[in-house]
Amino acid sequence: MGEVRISDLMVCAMSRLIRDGEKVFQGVSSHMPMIAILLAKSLHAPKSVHLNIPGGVDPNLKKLQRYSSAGKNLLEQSCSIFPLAEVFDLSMRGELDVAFLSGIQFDRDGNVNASVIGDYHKPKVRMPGGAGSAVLIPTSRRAILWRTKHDKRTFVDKVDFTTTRGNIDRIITPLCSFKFEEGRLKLDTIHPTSSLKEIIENTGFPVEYDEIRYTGEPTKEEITVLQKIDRDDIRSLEFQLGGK
Amino acid sequence: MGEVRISDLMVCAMSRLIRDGEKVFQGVSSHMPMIAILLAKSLHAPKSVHLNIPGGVDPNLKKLQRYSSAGKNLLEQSCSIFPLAEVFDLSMRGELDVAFLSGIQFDRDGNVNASVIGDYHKPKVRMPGGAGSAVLIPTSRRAILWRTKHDKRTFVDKVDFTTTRGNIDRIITPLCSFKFEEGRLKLDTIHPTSSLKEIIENTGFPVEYDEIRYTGEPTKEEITVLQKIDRDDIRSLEFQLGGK
Amino acid sequence: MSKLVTLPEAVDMIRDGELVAIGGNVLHRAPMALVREILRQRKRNLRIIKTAGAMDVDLLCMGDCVSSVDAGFVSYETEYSLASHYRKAVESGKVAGNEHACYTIISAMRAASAGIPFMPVKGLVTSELIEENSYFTRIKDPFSEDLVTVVKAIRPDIALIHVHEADINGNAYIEGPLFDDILMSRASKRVILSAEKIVPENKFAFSQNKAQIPHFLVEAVVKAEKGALPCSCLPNYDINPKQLECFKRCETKTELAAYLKSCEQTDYRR
Amino acid sequence: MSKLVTLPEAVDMIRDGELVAIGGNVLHRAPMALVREILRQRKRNLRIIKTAGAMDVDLLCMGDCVSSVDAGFVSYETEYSLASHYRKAVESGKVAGNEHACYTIISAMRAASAGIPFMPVKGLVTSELIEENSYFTRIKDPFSEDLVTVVKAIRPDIALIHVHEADINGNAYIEGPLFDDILMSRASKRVILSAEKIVPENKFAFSQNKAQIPHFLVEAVVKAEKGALPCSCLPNYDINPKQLECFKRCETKTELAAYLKSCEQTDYRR
Repeated sequence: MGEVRISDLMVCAMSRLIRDGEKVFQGVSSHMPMIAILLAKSLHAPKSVHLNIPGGVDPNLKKLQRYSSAGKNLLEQSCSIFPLAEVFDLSMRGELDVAFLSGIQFDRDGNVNASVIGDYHKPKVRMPGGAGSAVLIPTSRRAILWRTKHDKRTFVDKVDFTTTRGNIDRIITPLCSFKFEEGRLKLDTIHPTSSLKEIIENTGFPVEYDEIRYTGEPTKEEITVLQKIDRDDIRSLEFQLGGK
Repeated sequence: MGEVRISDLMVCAMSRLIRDGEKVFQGVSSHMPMIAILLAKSLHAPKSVHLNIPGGVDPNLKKLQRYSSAGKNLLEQSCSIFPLAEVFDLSMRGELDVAFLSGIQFDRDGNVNASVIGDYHKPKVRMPGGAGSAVLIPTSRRAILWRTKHDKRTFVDKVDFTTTRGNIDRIITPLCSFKFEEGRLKLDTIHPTSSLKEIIENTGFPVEYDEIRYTGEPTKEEITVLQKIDRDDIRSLEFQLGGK
Repeated sequence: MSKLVTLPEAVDMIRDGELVAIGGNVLHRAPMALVREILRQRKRNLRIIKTAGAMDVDLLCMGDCVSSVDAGFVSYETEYSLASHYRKAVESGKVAGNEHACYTIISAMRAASAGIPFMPVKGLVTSELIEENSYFTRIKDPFSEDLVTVVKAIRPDIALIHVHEADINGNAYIEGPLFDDILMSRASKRVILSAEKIVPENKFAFSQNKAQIPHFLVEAVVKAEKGALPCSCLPNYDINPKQLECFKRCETKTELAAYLKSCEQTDYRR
Repeated sequence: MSKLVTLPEAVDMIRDGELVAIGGNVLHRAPMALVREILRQRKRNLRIIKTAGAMDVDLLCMGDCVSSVDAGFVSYETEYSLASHYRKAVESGKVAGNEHACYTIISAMRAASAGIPFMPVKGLVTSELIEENSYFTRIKDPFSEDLVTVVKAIRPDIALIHVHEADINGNAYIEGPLFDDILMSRASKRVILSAEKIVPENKFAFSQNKAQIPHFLVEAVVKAEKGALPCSCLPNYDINPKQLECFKRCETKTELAAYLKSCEQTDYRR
């Protein structure tokens, strides 16, 4: 397979989770999900609905902004405006299908920490904040999480702080995809660029799985479309900058 | 004085209560207040702010709608849009200066009934509903009420039902103006077309007053402006139709 | 897949007993074609939600379609006087008149749109409305221990909204006063639109005027030119006093049937 | 009476210790000229409210102007990494970082704008944020007896909002994304605007684009062309990476002073 890039693999994995017709939200600092949504809309889920912070519904993005996934370009040629506050409301009333979110620590029980490392009131590290995670992970029908770091400080036995927990569908990492089933995180698919051993070595809780399955490689079609919608390879930015 | 019309007198009395710079709301079925606001803005209170249901702030009304005080013409040439829900919010946070409202029964203690005659759950008469009264009378800085009927069924010893009570400034009737002071309704001014005797005879509670004062007649200037802004004499509609 | 349906098909989606929110305000932009079709299809026990209603609520009451009305105001304005059929229905006990302020309807729909069970309302303070109606109550503000009135959320099953323009996907644009229709479209489980005009699918994408109601909230769109008559839908048309007075004169079922019949040609025009 | 004031006059209206809401979102349409002037005037103990902040909050923290930050997110986005001054200030205990979701800031401002003391929030369910922060708590829904999380109202003393156009009375128009600025203008006791352009008084009256912020909510207007730089104010201009990186490199007070100095000519231009 040779040339598979983790960023392409992760974006494709996220994209394939979007089903046609679903209402899908991406927030701030979310280039990978943004590109995953655009990819899904170009391929298997043309009727999925792209929601974002500025509020352009299904914008026709001619050029991505390198420094932001919440800019004015997300209004381009959209038919209607449905901004952040409305997307939140939509999720609160149970009608948001997919929210792409993140965190800095995850444990086996599905707890998500987007707040601090260390003591909450005297933190060793204060994170930027979960933005949407705290309220969208519990209320969206499916929360798809991504994280460009997969190590024992990220996937821990017990999170330092429970910012939230809820309807986690998948967590996509550079090594694998986790799913949340029967109240715990289980290995879903192993990326072809990784191995079960590598995942176990980099996960702070026992890695459980029903069967060994692999994440499908990006198809030629997917790569072609990716190169078209993301000419500047913004999907790899999080890796170039060493994760968020 | 000869030719003083009650409708002109009432509209002028309402208009004079508006102070320059105040934010003033008029709602549905409210032609007289609407015209009173326009009059005030033309004369002594040019910087008062006209708020209404469709939301045109300070519309430049070229023609009044005979059948509605909540129509699209209230958006004409307004600089900004601030519709009903926002006006309510403004009042709730204590920033609405004047609300023009009504009711069907008022008692000496300042209770307002806009709901029913008779038993609440088996009403003899069900009224249209107070629209804004129930929440605006308590929260606007000054509620100015008007009613084109002044009789013992309107000004009663005890209202059949307390829809609301609150910051009543004045109640303008065809006979007089009441003010609310020290917890009770007091006669404020007697219209020149009426008399203390007539007011007493038509009021269901003892008429109290500090001194005998008369409502100022409409000035020539007021009448001239009224005829300009309300060419079709819509201000007299409530009288022609026998009150609301 | 187009959401364009005929007027009868749209109203067929409304089930007896449902909580139905009606857009517009008094005589402005009420979805009258939809309302008339509700009468023709003899829907029953609808529970109506409206901030300030007029002929729409009156007509539904006359047609025996209604079991309750939650509203802040139901009346024609000054010139066309009271909503006599609504009034009679409430006074006779046939219809439960659940009295609100327009603002408590708004607050209750805001609660529904945010998925919360109730909304505090500042303005409802000294009022027998609180004691007499089960949808109001008082609770303690947990931060100050002060009492605050709250209204129960209202989540309509369906909203009926008349708009100026819609595309076949359900994106819709209202010109001029929005009243509480945008909120209503969010608070309701399903939205049925009637539209003066069906516009091409890419119209809003290339226009300054974006749809205020996005397609994914909308279940069905009916082409209904003049669909608000005899109410106004400005700037397209103002009220039609003749038709309004014609209805106001109706007293018997036969006269009502004749009124409904007289509107069929306009209502059913595609 | 014109509300037009100079940048120093506008910032002079902000008192130490006040609750200050800042418009825009991350690097978009933040009122940076106003923020820089706050540093120059050495305001202290400001309590900042923002849904998603970036350089604005970072700069205010570096300038020692802040005692607390209530926000859902404070960071530059992917490319410009973390808000290191904010972070250090919180980690050292100098600034209280009151953690919210963006939505709980919105909910808290909605409460303030409706004059109510708190707002129920559906989404905050299993979260230690509720136990650890005094502005969240759980109460019983009086209608169902279920528990619901509520957030305390946030009523900023002052909102700082950068707009595309304003007239001298304070009517203001924002082009493109509004973020949460319209809500913020309602929730706050006073509003100070910086505007790319001062337009004639009758401009909005004759335009399709009505002011979204009406004059009576606004206390002062500052003419501030390029007033959002180095943040974006599209379509007028995108971010200025050079100036942004220049600030990101600042580590000492001297460097900060030099950065502020370097912006004076633009900031003070009338």
